[in-house]
Amino acid sequence: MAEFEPKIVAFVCNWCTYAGADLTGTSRIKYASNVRIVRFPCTGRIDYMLLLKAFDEGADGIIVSGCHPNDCHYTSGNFHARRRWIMFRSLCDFTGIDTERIKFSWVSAAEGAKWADIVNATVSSIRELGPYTEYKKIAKYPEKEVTHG
Amino acid sequence: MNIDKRLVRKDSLEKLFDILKRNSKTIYAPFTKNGKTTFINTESFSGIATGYIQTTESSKDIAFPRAEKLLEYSKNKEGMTVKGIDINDIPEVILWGVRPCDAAGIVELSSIFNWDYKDEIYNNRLSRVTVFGFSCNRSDEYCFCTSVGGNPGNTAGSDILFTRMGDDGDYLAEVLTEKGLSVVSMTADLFEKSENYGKEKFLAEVQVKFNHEEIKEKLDKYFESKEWIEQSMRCLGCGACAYVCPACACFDIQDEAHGKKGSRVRCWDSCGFSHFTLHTSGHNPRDVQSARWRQRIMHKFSYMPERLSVYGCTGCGRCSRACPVDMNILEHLISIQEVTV
Amino acid sequence: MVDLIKRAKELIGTSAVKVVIGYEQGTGNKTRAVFVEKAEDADKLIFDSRCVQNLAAYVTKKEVREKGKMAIAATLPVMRSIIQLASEFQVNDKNLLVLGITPDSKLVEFASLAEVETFVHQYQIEIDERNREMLGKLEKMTREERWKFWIDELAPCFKCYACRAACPMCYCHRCTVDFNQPQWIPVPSHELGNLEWHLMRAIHLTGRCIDCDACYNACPLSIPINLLTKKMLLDAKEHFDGYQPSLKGDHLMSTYKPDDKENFIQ
Amino acid sequence: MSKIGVFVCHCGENISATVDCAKVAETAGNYDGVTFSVDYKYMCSDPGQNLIKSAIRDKGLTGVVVASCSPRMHEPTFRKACAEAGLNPFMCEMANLREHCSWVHEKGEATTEKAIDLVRILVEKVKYNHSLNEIKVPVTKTALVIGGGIAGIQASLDIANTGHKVILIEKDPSIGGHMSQLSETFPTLDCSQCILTPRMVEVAQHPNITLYTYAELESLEGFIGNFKAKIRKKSKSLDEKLCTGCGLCTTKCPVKKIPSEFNEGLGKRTAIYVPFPQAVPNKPVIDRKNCTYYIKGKCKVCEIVCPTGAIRFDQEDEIVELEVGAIVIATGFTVKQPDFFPEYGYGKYADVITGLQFERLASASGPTLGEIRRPSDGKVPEKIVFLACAGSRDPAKGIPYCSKICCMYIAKHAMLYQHKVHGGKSYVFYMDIRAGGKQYEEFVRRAIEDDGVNYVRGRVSRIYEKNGKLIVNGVDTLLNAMPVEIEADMVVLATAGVANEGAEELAQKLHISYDPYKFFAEAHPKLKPVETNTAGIFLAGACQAPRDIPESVAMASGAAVKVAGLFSQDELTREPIIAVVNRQAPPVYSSCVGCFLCVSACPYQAIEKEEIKNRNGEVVKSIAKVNPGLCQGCGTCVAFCRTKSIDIQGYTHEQMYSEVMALLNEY
Repeated sequence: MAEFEPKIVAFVCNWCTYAGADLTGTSRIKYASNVRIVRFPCTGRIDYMLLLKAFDEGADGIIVSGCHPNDCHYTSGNFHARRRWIMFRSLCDFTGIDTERIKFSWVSAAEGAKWADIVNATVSSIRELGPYTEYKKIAKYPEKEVTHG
Repeated sequence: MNIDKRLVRKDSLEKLFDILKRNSKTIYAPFTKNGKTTFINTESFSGIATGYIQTTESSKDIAFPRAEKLLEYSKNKEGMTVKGIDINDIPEVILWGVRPCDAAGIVELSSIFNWDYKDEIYNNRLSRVTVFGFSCNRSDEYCFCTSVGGNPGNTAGSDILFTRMGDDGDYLAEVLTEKGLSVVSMTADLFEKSENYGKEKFLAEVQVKFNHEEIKEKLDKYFESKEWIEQSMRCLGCGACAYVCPACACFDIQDEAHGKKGSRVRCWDSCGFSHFTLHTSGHNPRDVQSARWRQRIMHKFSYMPERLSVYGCTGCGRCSRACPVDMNILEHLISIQEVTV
Repeated sequence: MVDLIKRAKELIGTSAVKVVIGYEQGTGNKTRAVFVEKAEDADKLIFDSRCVQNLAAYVTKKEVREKGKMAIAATLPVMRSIIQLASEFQVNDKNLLVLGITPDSKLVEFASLAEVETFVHQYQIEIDERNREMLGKLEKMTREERWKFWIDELAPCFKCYACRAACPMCYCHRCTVDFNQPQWIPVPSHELGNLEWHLMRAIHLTGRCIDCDACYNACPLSIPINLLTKKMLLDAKEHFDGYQPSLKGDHLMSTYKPDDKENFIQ
Repeated sequence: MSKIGVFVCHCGENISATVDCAKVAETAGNYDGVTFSVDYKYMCSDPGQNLIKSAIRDKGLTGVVVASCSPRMHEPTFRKACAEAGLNPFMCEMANLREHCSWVHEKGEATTEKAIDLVRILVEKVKYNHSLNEIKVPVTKTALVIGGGIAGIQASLDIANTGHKVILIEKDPSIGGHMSQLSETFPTLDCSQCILTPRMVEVAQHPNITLYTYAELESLEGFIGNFKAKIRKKSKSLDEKLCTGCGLCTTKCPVKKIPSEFNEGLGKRTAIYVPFPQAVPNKPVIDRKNCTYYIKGKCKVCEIVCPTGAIRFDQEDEIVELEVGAIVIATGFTVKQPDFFPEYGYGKYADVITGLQFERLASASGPTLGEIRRPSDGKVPEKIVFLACAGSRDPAKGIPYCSKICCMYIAKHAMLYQHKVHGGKSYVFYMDIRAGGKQYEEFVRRAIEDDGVNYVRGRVSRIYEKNGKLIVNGVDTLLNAMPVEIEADMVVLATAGVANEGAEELAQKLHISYDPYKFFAEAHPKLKPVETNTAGIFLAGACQAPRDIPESVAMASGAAVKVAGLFSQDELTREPIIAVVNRQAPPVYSSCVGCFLCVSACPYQAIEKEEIKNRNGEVVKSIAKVNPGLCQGCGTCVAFCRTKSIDIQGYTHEQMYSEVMALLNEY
């Protein structure tokens, strides 16, 4: 049977990582095609609920990436984001959500190569982990009959 | 049908359980875990609770699940294909160890779900449930079944009602419905023919605390009373009372869309929630807790008897036990009875 | 609580306050909230070890606020909640007077919320032994075990929102779960809906929850959801400077330090 | 029901080489709400854009998705095209098929699949796009310049010369700043005051410039184009209209022994004084801390001698309220002062001085009229030692950064010394020589090669006095750390350049951020060096980091251009990608509960409290309100809001949610 192709969603900020990914393109660096980028103005805008939604809808992995500390286009959006990530990630781990499947990174507009590396690394690690069946199981709609007991 | 009374030896219950299992019935029975007794889908007889006064939650979940899919849809070029629930997907269930006040709730629920519109899914589910009632030989300060026309040996809603004769005695089984009979026919030798036992002396004592007729009378003139504000001041407006209540039937409909596929889910709701009556405009006809509390009482003791000629309360006392802030319905009903309008 | 009754009578008598929020004897062996508006009713007021409900949940309630200036019999957790609420502009010296009840059951009246803050800051928020053990047990589990633990624990939740209603910090008129454009959190109480509801709640209480256990005590099904907020409390200590409600408004999650430490961002 | 058009670009071969563009267009065409889809060789070309325009007109499209290159490249192009066809430009989204897909993946199904997904994401997003209009903010075409040093002067003149009003405030009695204290300037050795003074006079006389000396910023409110500034004009105890600046008072004032700030304490001044002869304005102020009248309640000599009766002992501070549209901060810097260098005996030995003090000694207008004489006994030093990096590049001293200007002015000082003291010996202890700049390296070489200054690469550990000499203990690292001891007559410390006292408070008044050393922070280290993160507030000169004159002037002109650009329009338009707090009909008004956590989260202080009042004027609710002038659209507040009451236009909850949905589900 065909190799498992992970579905990976990337939430990135417009000014650093999105631009970095553009640079990967202009530098013609090849990387795995499993990732789909969703563009945000700033990592500060990335609502953690969206990460959960991604898992709900069947994502096997998630990349969250923005400007390096001190480089935020809005001066501190990424600092706020970092605080939230620290707490959210810990809570996820505490409830048994697989934080191995959420890759956080800083990728600047100049780090086209780094973006490619991050994507490839994430894809291969998620390949190893396999499909995120645990979360899919509880989110499996509409196939599943919903009753208590 | 006329009630058929049988004797079931105390050690026959387990046999009964096993036979039913062998006939691939799903059995929900009460189990007690850190202080709370709840109905659990069980494979084994051992551990089924017996000494409990009341389960924390009512058993309505079986016929009226907290969250149940009503239909699935998927969009396509032609438009939309909709798939309803296949009754054969619904398991044949035995509800084991239901208290009479809980079983009575089924009667009240059914009257709501068959009032103006016959709720097919509810009726289908219920048609596949056989209720084994177990009479109460104990009660607590929250019980008031006798004040709302019930009693610890009430047969309403049960298909078979078991009453234990003495603390370690055998069981009197009153076979009340066709569903009940079919169980008996399946396990005939366990249901011995027997002379007519009187069960009353084995039942718990529950005093009548108020007169529901009188309450209804009062309520009709009582809409504007300050008492509602007094009573509801400490109410936090959560849905605990409604969700443990065997007779509460309010629900919400949610569409869960996933691209071109999706499903429509019915889930419990409560008139105690501040958003329950919130209009899109922002206007909220019941914008204070007192109005919502009044609705709860009115609905159960005035509107339902009026429209459905059943009360919306079986006196099980669950709401009072569950309430985080001691909103004791019995206390409040008594004070209503005492108020002079 | 003789002096509490005495003080309540004075406050209402001189109409310095319109309502005193305290505890009264409830049904059975329960105690419950009481709202004293007439001096003679002050005799209902009691205080003993059974009085654990967090009364601060009432000071943001429309019905109570409309009565006018409130006084509240406040245990340490209640006082903490009030400071957090004040830092979120929900209460102030104009609409609330705090009748503090010290951990050794003495009555202290505070002239201002600033004084309450000073009092509260004498005590660190400590997680009790039983829960510490529980948290430790969970930490030791494998991730898969923790997942199973929570899915099973949360399965019975039927979303009555008693946890939310009993929580002083859950005063929002429109909770995220009530927000339906889009419907962030599934309304039905299936596994997903339950998990995401409680995750969201824990996150929203991070840096705000003062660990009073009101949510757990209110839960009719005794689901240990307070473990989630307790964990966040420990993390606040581990990763930042810990959490202590403060009028300064330097909220844990809406502020940051450029040198916040983490070990997972590549 | 939305009518969306999907336009798939081949970008010549750039996309079509690896992506099956036709298939992308065809698949997209089948999605709900997509009424038109097409692929074309070059969407950005005129025919390509016309394709879009005509589709908008003919098919009445309500939304457009252009699947081509990065939006960072062509978003403006296609938005403009949409606008020209009568579709709101913000109803146009771009799917990045080139940089994020065709260029980074091999040809194949997976790549085309990804392209299709990327398009679908934007199709679902654009369904929730709203027509947005650019935000118009009125502009008050008056600039406030804070600080009258060379940067402030340059900025003021440049702005004023574009025809706009400028208000220049200076905390000291005269403008001129540090530059007016300097003797000569590197690398040309032309006289500082000779080039500065004309500029100072120009400021004073410029019809567009209002000058407030002895004045400081009290408070600032408002936002870009619409600031309200309160200025405190400290009392000069003088009626400036009457004063002719004859200077009689200053000669007659009995209090004559006050160390002169202008001369860095090397000279003396009177209590009523003009800081220096070329001061602008050239009118005195009374230093109340030292004036006998203010201390003892009698004297008034100045009042008696004043021919025009201009003295006003009872004069009070005056608060002036100004409406300005932009602000240039040019408050400069200062140098580390005594006691910071105990090991060098600074403050202990009169003849250990700072570079700035040396400037005064070397200046023709200085206390020694330009002769290099040491403070202690006025003797001409035969041996002089200059210490570079006194404090700078010294983490132990809390100043890890390089003060940048010292290498150059030390070379200049040594040079001046050699020119003025023939046969004198000068030594420079340095870590590295940083002479990056036009003619800078040559200048330093001249000092070493032509003027024979001895450069010793090494640090000085200690300076102490021994029979009238200053013993300088150092090492020469170029002679493998051989100890060096010099018996000097005078030592000059190139003390670190640091932020002004009170820089922090000023930054807080202005709502701008500052770095760990209290220098003001630029909006972007490379691309926005003169902007701050508060729109409409700009930086010039050494308040941002130590800067030399040409850099300060360049920055000032840069800031001036930013201001002029801002003033070139009556209203400024901003992208409407900003946060908004929802509003609803009464009795709800808004789902915001007014916890104001967003206020502490906002990097721009763009969120205010709005009090909603009923008919009787009672406050019924207090909610958050986003100031569109200040909001930069980062959305940090959005992710915070528990009630989801704040949303950010262009990246709304519904838009982002639908993107995620679209990405992971079949449509």
